[in-house]
Amino acid sequence: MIGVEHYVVVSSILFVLGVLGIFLNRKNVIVILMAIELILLSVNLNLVAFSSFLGDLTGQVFAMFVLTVAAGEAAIGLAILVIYFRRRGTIAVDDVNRMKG
Amino acid sequence: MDFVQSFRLAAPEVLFSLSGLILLLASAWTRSDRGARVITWLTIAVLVIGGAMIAPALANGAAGPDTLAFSALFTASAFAAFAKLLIIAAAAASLVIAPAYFQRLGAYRNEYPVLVLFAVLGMCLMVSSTNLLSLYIGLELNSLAAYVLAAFLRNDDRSAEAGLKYFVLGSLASGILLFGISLTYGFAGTIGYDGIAAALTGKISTGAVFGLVFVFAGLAFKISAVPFHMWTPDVYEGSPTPVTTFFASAPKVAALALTVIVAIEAFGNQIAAWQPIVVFAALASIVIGALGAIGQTNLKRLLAYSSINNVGFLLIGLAAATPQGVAGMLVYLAIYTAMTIGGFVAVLMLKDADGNPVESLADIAGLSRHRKVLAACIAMIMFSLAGIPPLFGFWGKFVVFQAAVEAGHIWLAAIGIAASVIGAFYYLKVVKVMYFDEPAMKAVGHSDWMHQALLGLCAVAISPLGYLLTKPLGALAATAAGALFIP
Amino acid sequence: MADFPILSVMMLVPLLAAVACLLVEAKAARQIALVATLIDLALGILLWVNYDIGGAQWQFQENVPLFAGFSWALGIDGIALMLIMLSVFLMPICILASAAIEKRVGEYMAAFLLMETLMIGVFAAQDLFLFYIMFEAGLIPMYLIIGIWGGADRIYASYKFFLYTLIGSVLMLIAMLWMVNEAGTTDIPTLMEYNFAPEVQTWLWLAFFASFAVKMPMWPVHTWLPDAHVQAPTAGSVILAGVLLKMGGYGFIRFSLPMFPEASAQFAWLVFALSMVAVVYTSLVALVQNDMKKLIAYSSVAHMAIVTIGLFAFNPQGLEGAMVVMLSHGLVSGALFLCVGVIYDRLHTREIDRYGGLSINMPYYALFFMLFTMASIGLPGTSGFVGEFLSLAGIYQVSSWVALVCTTGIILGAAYMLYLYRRVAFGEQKNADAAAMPDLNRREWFLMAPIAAVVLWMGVYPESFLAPMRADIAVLDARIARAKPASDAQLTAGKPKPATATEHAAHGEAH
Amino acid sequence: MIQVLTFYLFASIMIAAGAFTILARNPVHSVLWLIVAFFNAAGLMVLAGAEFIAMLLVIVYVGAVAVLFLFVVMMLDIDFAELRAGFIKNFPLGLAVAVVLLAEIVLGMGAYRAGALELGTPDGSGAAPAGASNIEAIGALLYSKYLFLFEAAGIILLVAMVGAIVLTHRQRGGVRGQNIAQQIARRPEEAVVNTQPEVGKGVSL
Amino acid sequence: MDPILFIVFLPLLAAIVAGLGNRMLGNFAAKLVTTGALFASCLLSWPIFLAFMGGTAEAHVVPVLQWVQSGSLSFDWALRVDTLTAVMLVVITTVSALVHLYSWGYMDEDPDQPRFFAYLSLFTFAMLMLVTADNLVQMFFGWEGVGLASYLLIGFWFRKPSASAAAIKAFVVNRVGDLGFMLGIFGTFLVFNTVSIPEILAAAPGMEGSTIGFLGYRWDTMTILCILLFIGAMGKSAQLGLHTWLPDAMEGPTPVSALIHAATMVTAGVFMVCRLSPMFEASPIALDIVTYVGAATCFFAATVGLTQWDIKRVIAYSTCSQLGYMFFAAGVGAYGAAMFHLFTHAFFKALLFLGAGSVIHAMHHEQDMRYYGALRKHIPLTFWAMMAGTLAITGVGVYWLHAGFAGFHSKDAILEVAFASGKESGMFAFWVGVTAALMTSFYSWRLMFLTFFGKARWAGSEHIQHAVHDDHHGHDDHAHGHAHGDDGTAGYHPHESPLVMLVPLGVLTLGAVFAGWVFTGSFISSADFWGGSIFYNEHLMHAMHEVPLWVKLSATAVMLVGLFGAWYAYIRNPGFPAKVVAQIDVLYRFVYNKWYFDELYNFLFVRPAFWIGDKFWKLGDIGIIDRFGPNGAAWTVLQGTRLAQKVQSGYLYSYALVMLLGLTAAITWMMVR
Repeated sequence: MIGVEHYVVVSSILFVLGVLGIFLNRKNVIVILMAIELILLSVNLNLVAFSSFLGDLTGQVFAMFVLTVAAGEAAIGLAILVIYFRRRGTIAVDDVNRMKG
Repeated sequence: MDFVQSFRLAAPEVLFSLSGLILLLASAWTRSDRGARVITWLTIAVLVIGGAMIAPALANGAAGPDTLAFSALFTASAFAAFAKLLIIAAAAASLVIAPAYFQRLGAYRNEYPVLVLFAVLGMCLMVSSTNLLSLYIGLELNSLAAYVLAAFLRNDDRSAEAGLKYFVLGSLASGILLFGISLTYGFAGTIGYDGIAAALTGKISTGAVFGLVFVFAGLAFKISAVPFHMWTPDVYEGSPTPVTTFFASAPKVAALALTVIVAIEAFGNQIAAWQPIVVFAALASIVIGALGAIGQTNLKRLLAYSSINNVGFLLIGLAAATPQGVAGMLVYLAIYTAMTIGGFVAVLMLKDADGNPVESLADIAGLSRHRKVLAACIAMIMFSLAGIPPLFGFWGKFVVFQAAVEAGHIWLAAIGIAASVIGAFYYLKVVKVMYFDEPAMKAVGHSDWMHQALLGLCAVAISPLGYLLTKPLGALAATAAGALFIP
Repeated sequence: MADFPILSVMMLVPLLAAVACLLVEAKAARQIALVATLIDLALGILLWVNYDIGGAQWQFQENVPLFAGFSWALGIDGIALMLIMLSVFLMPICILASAAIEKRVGEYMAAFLLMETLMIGVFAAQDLFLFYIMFEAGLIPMYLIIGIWGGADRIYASYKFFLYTLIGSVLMLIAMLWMVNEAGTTDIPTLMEYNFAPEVQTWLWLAFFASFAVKMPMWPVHTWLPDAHVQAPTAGSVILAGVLLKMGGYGFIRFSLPMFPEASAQFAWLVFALSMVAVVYTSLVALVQNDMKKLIAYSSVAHMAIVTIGLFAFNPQGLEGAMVVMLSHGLVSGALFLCVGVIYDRLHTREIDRYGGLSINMPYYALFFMLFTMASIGLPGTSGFVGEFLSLAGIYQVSSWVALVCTTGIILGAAYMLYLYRRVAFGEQKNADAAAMPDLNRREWFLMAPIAAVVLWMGVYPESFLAPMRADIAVLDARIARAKPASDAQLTAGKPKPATATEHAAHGEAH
Repeated sequence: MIQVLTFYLFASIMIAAGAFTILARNPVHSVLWLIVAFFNAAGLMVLAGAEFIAMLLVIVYVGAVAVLFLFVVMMLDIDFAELRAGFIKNFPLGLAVAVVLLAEIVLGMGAYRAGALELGTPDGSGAAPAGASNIEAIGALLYSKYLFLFEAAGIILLVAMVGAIVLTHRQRGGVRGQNIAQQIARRPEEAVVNTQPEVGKGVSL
Repeated sequence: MDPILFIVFLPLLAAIVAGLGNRMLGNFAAKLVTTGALFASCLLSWPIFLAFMGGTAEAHVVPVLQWVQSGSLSFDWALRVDTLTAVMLVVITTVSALVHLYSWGYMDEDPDQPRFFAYLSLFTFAMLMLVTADNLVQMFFGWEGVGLASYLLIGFWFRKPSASAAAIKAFVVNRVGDLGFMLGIFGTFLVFNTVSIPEILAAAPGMEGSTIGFLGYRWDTMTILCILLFIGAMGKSAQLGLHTWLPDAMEGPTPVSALIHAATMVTAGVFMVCRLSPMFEASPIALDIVTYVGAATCFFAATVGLTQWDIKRVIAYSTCSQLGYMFFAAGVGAYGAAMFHLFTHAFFKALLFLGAGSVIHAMHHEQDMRYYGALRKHIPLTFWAMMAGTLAITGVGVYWLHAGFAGFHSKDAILEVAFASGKESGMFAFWVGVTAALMTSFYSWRLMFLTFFGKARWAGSEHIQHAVHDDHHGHDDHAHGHAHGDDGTAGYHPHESPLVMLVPLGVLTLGAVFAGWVFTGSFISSADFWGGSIFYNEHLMHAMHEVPLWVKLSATAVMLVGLFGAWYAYIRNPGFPAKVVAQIDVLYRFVYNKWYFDELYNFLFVRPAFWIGDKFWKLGDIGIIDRFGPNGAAWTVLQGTRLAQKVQSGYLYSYALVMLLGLTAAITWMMVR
């Protein structure tokens, strides 16, 4: 049978992939935004799995909220990306480096 | 569940959301600078009214089940009230200084105060949260508004970059927090703080521990504690100064209060598990904050590191994990808010002859020669941040260290306070530049009375006169902390 | 008199004057500062006159609870009285000595007046944290004084001064927090009678030591002092050497000894070792200095070492001697810095070799300089001798080695001070500009003469200064008696002796 | 058995798609891989009995978010050829840390062993009423217990919307709106002016 | 009011008036005030002395002012008057008054006269405080006070580098002795719980045999205390080892040398040993040490005196040598003899110095005897005064008549008592003393012959040349005839000194001639005279009269040998010394260079002190403490800053990586804890 362990492992892998996507990437920022979506997906998977195995719907409700917020977040993120691109004409991660030190 | 009762308890939040909506509508029909000012002041008025509505809860020391509203998703406890009052004060202050700044750049928009108001609403939800879901919603409401505010000067390179960095890293932090929440939910079976506290007692499963770690990591980002602080200098530098003022004060208060709530209420039975994390974060923040600040030449960036440094001291209060510790932390928070707002207002007041902002340390050389009062205020703020008596900043450090010592963490206190000397180095540097160096005569522009009044208010608060506040402040903080520690 | 809050008033007068100085232009600021310090001096004299020798241990007490178990508690005993007198006595002189300051006079005067408030506060505080606040707050005005009105290398010096002393005192703060937590009170007199467990005393003592040793300063944490002195303006040096260093000694006598007697005894060897090194080391270093202020600064370190050994001798001679050394050093080194200042104002250099033969064109200056030089090397009849003699007499009863090594200070001290004097005042007039300098003017007479008078007074009739402290020293001596270290003398009787001699021998053993 | 097979199928495809999302050189491909991952995740959720969330995932993410991504990718008109490939210089360190993290999560919790996880015991407040479908149960919970937060979530979306508009909405310079009233009120005598310009003076319009 | 108050404080008052009045007062007034005060003191002192001599006075203490009271340590300003004090009073006030007067002439051309007279009076005050001390601390006050005055007076001509160097040397070397003195006082207080001299002396005998720890070793109590105190005496009285300052002190004006470095201050050590004689009596070892040190000094200084060319230095070494006599006299227990020699020595040595001063004055500040000669005719009065002094110091007298010059009585008594003591140290001292007496005679007569006899050798002197060729300088009347250029006079005509200088010479001549004869009975063989103010060894005094005749004659015999030797070497056969010197070149140079003490100390102490000081400063303070302390901390912090800034690279991925690292670290910590 598929236990909750399976879900946790899968979502953990997805989580780490998402994290990797954020910091292994130097090509463009959009991929980073997608990596964030992956992380949120892993969280949702976790929540749903736990909810299911606990027999408690709170997790699924939570997942719904996460989905909602994620949508809003994506909108804002992309908006910021757009204005950034307008100013700088690039979205390469390597170029997001005006401030440091 | 009495809905009326719930609305009564959450009246300030309801007020904020309704007035937010109304002001948003109003702003759609006003386009002039004058209109923007009106909306700003209306927002401030709303905040003040909200504050007035919150104050009684603090004065009464509200605590316990009576403060719960909306299916126990919300609490109007004294602790929340204390944090909210600070948040509101900080937000109002940052709004006061905003119009002048943005309008000079022609970038002010009616949505700005509304976004701040929604951010405040989010923070109120955070500090009133009773479970992980309301925590998340509040946090995200605040964060989303914050991302927008950071990038508000959309025609400015630095502002856009600040927004981008803040957004990406903030989202990552949210992801980490959420992952922790999901684990906690799974292993505790519930998302309510009291339920989690009841479930996680004694020896707990590794999964729950990981949940705890992830949750704290997510929160550490919000309070910009080391090693989750990396965004802070860049975002503080890049954001428009009024926004930075806001970031450094209100959300910090909210996040710290939230961290305290989570640590004490949800994981109150696992102090041994999170204490090392907090201790490490505290000491690392003190040291890294100080080290980072020393190399800075930009005042905003310097203040950003200073805020990291201060967070370290604040966390010492939490590390004590006692009512005294939390009370001390609240006192420090209040003082810190005054200092940091004062600091950024002072930065805002530094302008060259054309009214362009002056942010570089080199440009304020010899400031004390031509802007005596301003320089004196900055010097006071710096000494206060360094925790040198008789300035009030000392008192904040004093109470958290006192709490740490009382709780038996003498080594934590000793190391922390010794590391504060490193911090003194860069605060002194600012004073040195202003007082000892030959005048650069850059920051010659004058600022309006609003800034001056605000800076004056902050300066008076952190001056030795501030000690007059210690008694009421201490009493209120103790009340607030007491509300949190109800078994 | 009983209800008049004289200590608070003494603190308030300079504070208000400081604010006033910030608001007015230079000339008025000078006058305000002078008047305020003179008022404080008058109040100080009033304080002394009204001090009831042999009366209550703590007098002129004020206590207004403020918050969090923390109160505006002031009160003095004889020890504090003397140090307050030193402060208020030196302040008008400092103000007068600042005639050469031309930039930012108002701020300068305000900084000094603030210093005065804080100095009085340090010595009068009866609340542990009030003491700490005053103790620490003094850093700010001094930092500004060095940094703004200092010499060429003032930035480094001011930083060093500030951070060095800060790191010492923050450790003390932790210890204070622990003590208050343990004893449940912030009241200094109560804490002075509180018995901490010996094992915790060790740590508390070390924490306090960190602060006071830096402030004193003791070897090897003394290096901030020469820099600070050299760079500070004349009056800054005077107040630094005159009063600020005394805070360290005051700390030992007020905190370390009565609060942690066992730990004090336990660490006496450490203090002795550092002091012995300091006497020899810094004296030799002073010998090779080319900068007058640096030389005097190094001599201060050596003198302060005499204070520390006196304090840790655990007997009345040592304690009283240490106090008198502190008072005397406050006057004498202050006066020596004034002497440097007088010629610095004329020639703008502190380099010894630029002077020479000043006895020819500045005979009265040379006379005062000689007097203070002699007082500095402890010539009997001057204040320097009484303290040094008592301190060393005290320490001899504990350890002859320490006494021997520290007494070499009188040789080395004579060597470097007279060498300095020789190069400045004796010899041919090498430089035309130095030879053209006029003798003391009237203002400078007002700086020098009062100090000279007090130096001689203290040397000839120290009873005036010892009497107010006697009872307090006795109390302290009784308090620390239980931890008193054994003498290395261990007098053993010879063959049977006449009765009178036996009695003396018994006394000898008891001391 | 089919369930197990299905799980592994969905799971492996999802993980692979996730990996390709972050590894793809072309952002358009990334978005497409992301969509694949979402579909498979929805499948996993269905397997776990959360069909409403699964559907929501498909509708919201695939239907809205992913398309938004695609839209932005296209809109930004990025020269993909110029995007540098490759990874950051401390790639090995990052990878190692990530692997360690994963190993710790999995091994630490003992999640590799079936039945190793001891989940908590829910308080029952979120239990599905007997007989109610998944969507019904969630709806009941959402509109009663979590109504407050549901409203708050609405505000989040509002903020997101306002924020996105504030940031990206531009009042294009030079674009003039039509003023009908003015057009109608225009009279010929105002529109046409006869002038007699002096030599070298020109006319003012 | 007790006259002692006037005796002591009049000079102080005068010093203050003259010193502070300085230029306002003018030269004459300053001189008058100080000299007047001293004569008044002197006139008040003699009655006291005579009263004690006559047995009509009682020892008493005049309290002045409370000084210090700290715990059981208590001492006051008080003036003690007893026989010992009275002896010192007359010596000090008389010599001082005469020197004041003499200085009117000697210092006539100096622009800084008020200062000089103020210093002289100040010195006298300090010396009087020393001898009237009732407790050790007041004695130390006087001790240091005379040190200060000596420093000021040696450095009076402060423009001369050598003078200011000598002044510092005098002060610092004295301080070495003072270190011992101070430790002695501390030890005394520790043992007796008092610093009052009478109480200590009363208790001292009871301490015999007791032991005390000092520097980690056990010592006999009284021995260690006495040794420590004696180190003080060695410093002030220029005993071997701490003598190096005394010859250099001749940089001061000659009246100063007469007063301080011959008659009074340098004898303070002897006075102290005598004052504390009951203490020293309690420790045979300490007494032996005093004897040996005294004898060694006596011998050493005499050898050096043989070779010096500077007239004042010869007399200075002679002083040093005579102090050795006094010390070994005290060491063998004859304190009366020591005090007597102190008394007579004060007169004849002051006389010699003032005479030398007169010579120097006449020779235009030339001090090198090689450029003297044939002065007998030119300055006859000075010659006769000097002759009296020489006769006194060499101890000319006739045993069978019991008559002779001052030194005859005192020196003979010392040699006899040394022999009579029967102690090993005493015998050593006797033989050394006899040898030294021979040398004393030789160098004293050498001085006389070189200065007053033979041919004029003035031409070689730069000072004389200067005076001759520089008429307008003020010494105008010395140079008349340039024609006499080749007779060695360089045309220079020395003049006898003015009356104010000759009167003191005359008075002192009387002292040198008669002091021994008049007072020998009281000082040496009268226990009543001392009245318990010093330890009086009845037995020893008897034994002294029993010594063999050859012992009694030995001093006279060696005096004659010395006289003959000097006559042969410097009058009869002037080339002889050079030949001898050539024979014993190494030894000569060793002695001529004062046994290389200065070089040794320079090598052992002075240069290392500067070197170590420099190293401590540059290597210790700057190189180690600052480098690894504050600067090192600052450097570390700055490195940390650099690192922190490097990590803060501005790149999103590194920020994320740091977050991930933090997270992983926390997880790892949780797993392994």
